[in-house]
Amino acid sequence: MAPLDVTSDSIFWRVNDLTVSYGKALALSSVSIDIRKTGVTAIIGPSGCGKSSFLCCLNRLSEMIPGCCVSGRIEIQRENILATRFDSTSLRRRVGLIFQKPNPFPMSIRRNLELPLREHGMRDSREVDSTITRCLTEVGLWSEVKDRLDAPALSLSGGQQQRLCIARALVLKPDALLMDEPCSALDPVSTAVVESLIQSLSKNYTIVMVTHNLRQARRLGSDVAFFWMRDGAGMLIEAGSSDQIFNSPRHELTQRYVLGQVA
Amino acid sequence: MYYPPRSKDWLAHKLLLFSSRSAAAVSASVLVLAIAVVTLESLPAIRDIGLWRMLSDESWHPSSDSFGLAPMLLGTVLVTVLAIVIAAPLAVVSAVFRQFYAPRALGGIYRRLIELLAGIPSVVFGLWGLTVLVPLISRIEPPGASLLAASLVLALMILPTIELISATALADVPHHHYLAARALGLSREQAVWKVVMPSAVSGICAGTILGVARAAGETMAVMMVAGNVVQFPDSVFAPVRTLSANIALEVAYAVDLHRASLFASGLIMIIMTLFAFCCAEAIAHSRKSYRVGRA
Amino acid sequence: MNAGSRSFGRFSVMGFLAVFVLSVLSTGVSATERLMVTGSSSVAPIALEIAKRFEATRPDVQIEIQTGGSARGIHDARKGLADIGMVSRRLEPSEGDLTGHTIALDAVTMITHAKNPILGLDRSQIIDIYTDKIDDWSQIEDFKGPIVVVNKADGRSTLEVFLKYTQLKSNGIKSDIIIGDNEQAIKTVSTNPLAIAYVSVGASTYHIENGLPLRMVAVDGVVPNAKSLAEGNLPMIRELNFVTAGMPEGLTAEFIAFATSPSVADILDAFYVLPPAE
Amino acid sequence: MSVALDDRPTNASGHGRLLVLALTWLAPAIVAAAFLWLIGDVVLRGIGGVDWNFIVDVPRNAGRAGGIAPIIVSTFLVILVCVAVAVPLSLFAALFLAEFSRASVPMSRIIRLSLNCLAAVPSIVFGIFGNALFCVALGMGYSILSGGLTLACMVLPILIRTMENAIRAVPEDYRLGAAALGLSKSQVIIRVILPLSIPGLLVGLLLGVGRALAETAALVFTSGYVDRMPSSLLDSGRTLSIHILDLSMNVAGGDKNAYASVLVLGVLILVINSGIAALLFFSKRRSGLTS
Repeated sequence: MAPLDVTSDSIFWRVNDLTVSYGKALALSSVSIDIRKTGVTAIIGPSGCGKSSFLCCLNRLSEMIPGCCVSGRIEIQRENILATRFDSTSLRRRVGLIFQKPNPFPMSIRRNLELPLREHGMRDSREVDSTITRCLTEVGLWSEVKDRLDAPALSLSGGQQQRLCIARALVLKPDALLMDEPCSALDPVSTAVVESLIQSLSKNYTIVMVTHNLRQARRLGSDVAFFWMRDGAGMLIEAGSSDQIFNSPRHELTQRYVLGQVA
Repeated sequence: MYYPPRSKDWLAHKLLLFSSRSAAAVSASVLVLAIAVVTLESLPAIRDIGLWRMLSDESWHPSSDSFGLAPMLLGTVLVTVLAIVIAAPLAVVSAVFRQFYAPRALGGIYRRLIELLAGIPSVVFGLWGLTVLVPLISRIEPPGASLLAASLVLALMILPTIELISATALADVPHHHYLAARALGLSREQAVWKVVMPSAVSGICAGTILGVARAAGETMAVMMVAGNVVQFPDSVFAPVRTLSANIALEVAYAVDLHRASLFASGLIMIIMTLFAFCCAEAIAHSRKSYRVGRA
Repeated sequence: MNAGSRSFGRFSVMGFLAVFVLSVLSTGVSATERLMVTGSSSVAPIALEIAKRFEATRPDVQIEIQTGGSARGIHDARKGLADIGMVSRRLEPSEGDLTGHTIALDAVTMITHAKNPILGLDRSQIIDIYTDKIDDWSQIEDFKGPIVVVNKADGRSTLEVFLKYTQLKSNGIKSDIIIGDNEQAIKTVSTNPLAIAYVSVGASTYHIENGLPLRMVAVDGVVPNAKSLAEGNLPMIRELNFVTAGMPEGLTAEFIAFATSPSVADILDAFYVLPPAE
Repeated sequence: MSVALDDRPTNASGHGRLLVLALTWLAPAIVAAAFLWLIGDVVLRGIGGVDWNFIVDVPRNAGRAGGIAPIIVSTFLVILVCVAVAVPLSLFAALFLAEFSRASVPMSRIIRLSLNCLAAVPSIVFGIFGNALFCVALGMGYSILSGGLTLACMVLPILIRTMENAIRAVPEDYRLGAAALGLSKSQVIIRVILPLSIPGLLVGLLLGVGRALAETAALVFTSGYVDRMPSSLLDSGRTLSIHILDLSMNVAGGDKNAYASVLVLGVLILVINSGIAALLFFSKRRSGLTS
């Protein structure tokens, strides 16, 4: 609807007329948006407005959801990632996804990070170890777990688990990270830790984050996209820089939403 | 860090898909194979004797060209019905007891006991029936090996199945139905039998039908205690032979037409159990729609 | 190494397959020759003893004995499922494709529980008992209780011998318990004082000597014992045969020759059966 | 008003209620008594016959004396054959049903229906089927191989059902999480789903083995009666259940060893059942940690 005012080579995703439906139910209708490289694009909007569906399309995880049907175009470097011949697994290697609920595998901490590396063909053990160390350091978990890498990942606290999941996505050196309400299952202290982590990651990675928390969107987001639901189907109302959306929204709905006047 | 795409991965996927597809196909075709083999083996009997004679012949004397399965069909039905009549009420009341009456510890112990029994091999029931039950019944009315002995042994065997399924069906009825009934001032008995039971009855029926199928198909335990005389029994103390016992007793030495007619009775058993299975399915489905309809 | 080829599933498959193939191979590799003998449960115990002795002289041979009744013996020998069929009756004209080798003569007699005071029965009494005209022991002797008639399943050769003797039809018999093997008849009678059954003299003598509470009843006044058996006075006599499809060859012929030779005479004695008349 | 209240609960109860209450306690008492009688009998009659010698000796005098060593070996071999055939087949079939097809697809509905029907077929029918197919048509004779294959056909439905449930029980989170890391479908299955469902798969395996251990009717006419130590899979072998059947039906004076064999079989089944309980307990505890 309202493309961001940027030149094309600074754009990571170029989404055009994206429509998502589950069976006969329309979940997202005709979304067009450009998402800039680096920085955090925060997606806000009420529950059920298709934010998570949108996120899942960006790394084509949508195809794993039974009954989910996607149409439209999403381009990365001028290539349509929704095309059937596009290799979705290599796409997901470049675009990590962090879930709302931390979901480390019920294995050891080390194994959680090792699994994607080994499966993607890294064979040298020293390289694996150094990558693990680097990524754990990057998410600030290294000092907390370096003595118990073989402990079960599920023995970590919620915030630690979520940071482990972020580390697990980072070991593959992705270009972008998708985050689906990454802090909503965490307590305030862990939330603060993860938020500052996101902030530091946003310097090097393109991050798209769904959030219900407007203050979080304002704090972290460089760009903000506002989704709304009309007639049961989600749609994009307005997108722009964080400053613009929060301070001078063009759309009346946006204004009322950021002021907390509609639930 | 982009790793090169790997063609091996595609191969692994194809391999996995192929092997799981073919495994599924093979597993599904076992039923077809079993029916085909049994039908093929029984063809001579169907052709030369015919199904009608198998039902109408007076008795079973393969060596004198008499192939009547009717006494054994009746035997199977009688043994099964009697076993269900004995087992089902005991099992259902036991399930009610466990769900609504038993103190926690006692209920737990009782459940363990029932689960233990569900795992006892049928030949053990047969052995016990033969060495304990049959001599006891023989003291009342010889020969002991009888319709009654077979039904009692079968009742013991299927009781755990019905009990466990009934208890699950009772536990599936939302507890607030029970509480609401008690809040209306109904007694525990009224709440259980008038409010909870109607919702659980289809589950209990499904369990009972499973029990029927198991009882009708059970072979060894029945063969050991039923006496195996081919006749229409005139009392519960009379010996009977069931279809399955007939097969077990004679298939080892039967040849030619005799063997084929035993396979034909096996075919009849398959048809009977598939019919029972379809009934159970239908009941289970009706229960589902009932639930959904009310939700 | 790729993930797929290290699959957990296929790993176990390979393990199992290895065990499997090894076991099957071991059959082929092992040098033992085996002989399959199936059929009559009356012949089986005798054949088992003969086989043990034969195996002792020929360690490279294994003889498998399976019971299943005479009809099974005929069938398996004819279809090649067994090398030798055991048949406890004379071969019938319709079985001319088979060659019979009589290994012994056996008598069938009536047995009761040892507590039962009946000592003898004649043919008409036996017929009456088996047709329910006599249904209580008190009608014959001072012993109360309904008679439990033990009969064999249709098609068993011991039943055929019994039918021939009584001239009854299989469908004319009114029984209370139907059993399969001889051993089951013995077990049933030994645990039920009211029961009566017909089994071979050899098997019952063996079990009586081993302390089972059984009694062989005199039939038509002839007491079943070694003497009456040897004199051929017992009314229900039958042949115990090994049958083969055509003339036996190789190991089969060797075993049959051994089984019909004097070196097994003591085994026949032990089972109370007679060597075949020359 | 007070009349209405009075004549409802009190009149309806009284003697009738007491009767219902009494029956409710009586029925389980009868059931428990019958079963304790049975179990007591088995233990009391069998315990005297079981000692070390009974386990390691060969049966003598048709099983009246001696032990059951070859019978235990045959039992394990029959189960080994059954497991070797049924487990890989069920594992892949379960994978197909859980991962490669949707429940609504005709193919998977047909497979499910066919398996459910198969589960309802009486075991004696499997016995004659196995006899006709494996022993006669395929020429394996009465052998451990025939018996094991027949059993494999019989336990297939229960194995597939439990294994499918085990695979489905792996939370969707892990499946999506692994896919989000760019793992291909086969990698997700092999690296994440199968390892995580191992306890459930083992439960299925043990259920199948338990069923196989208890089986008699399907084996009498396929694996045969021979009580010698088997030297290959093509030998006939007598399993524990058949041994019990034979001792109780055909061997006068065999009851004591029949009961002793029941005890051995009972111990094996108990071990398997506690294995199942332990696995369920541990996997429940683990999933408890996850949530």
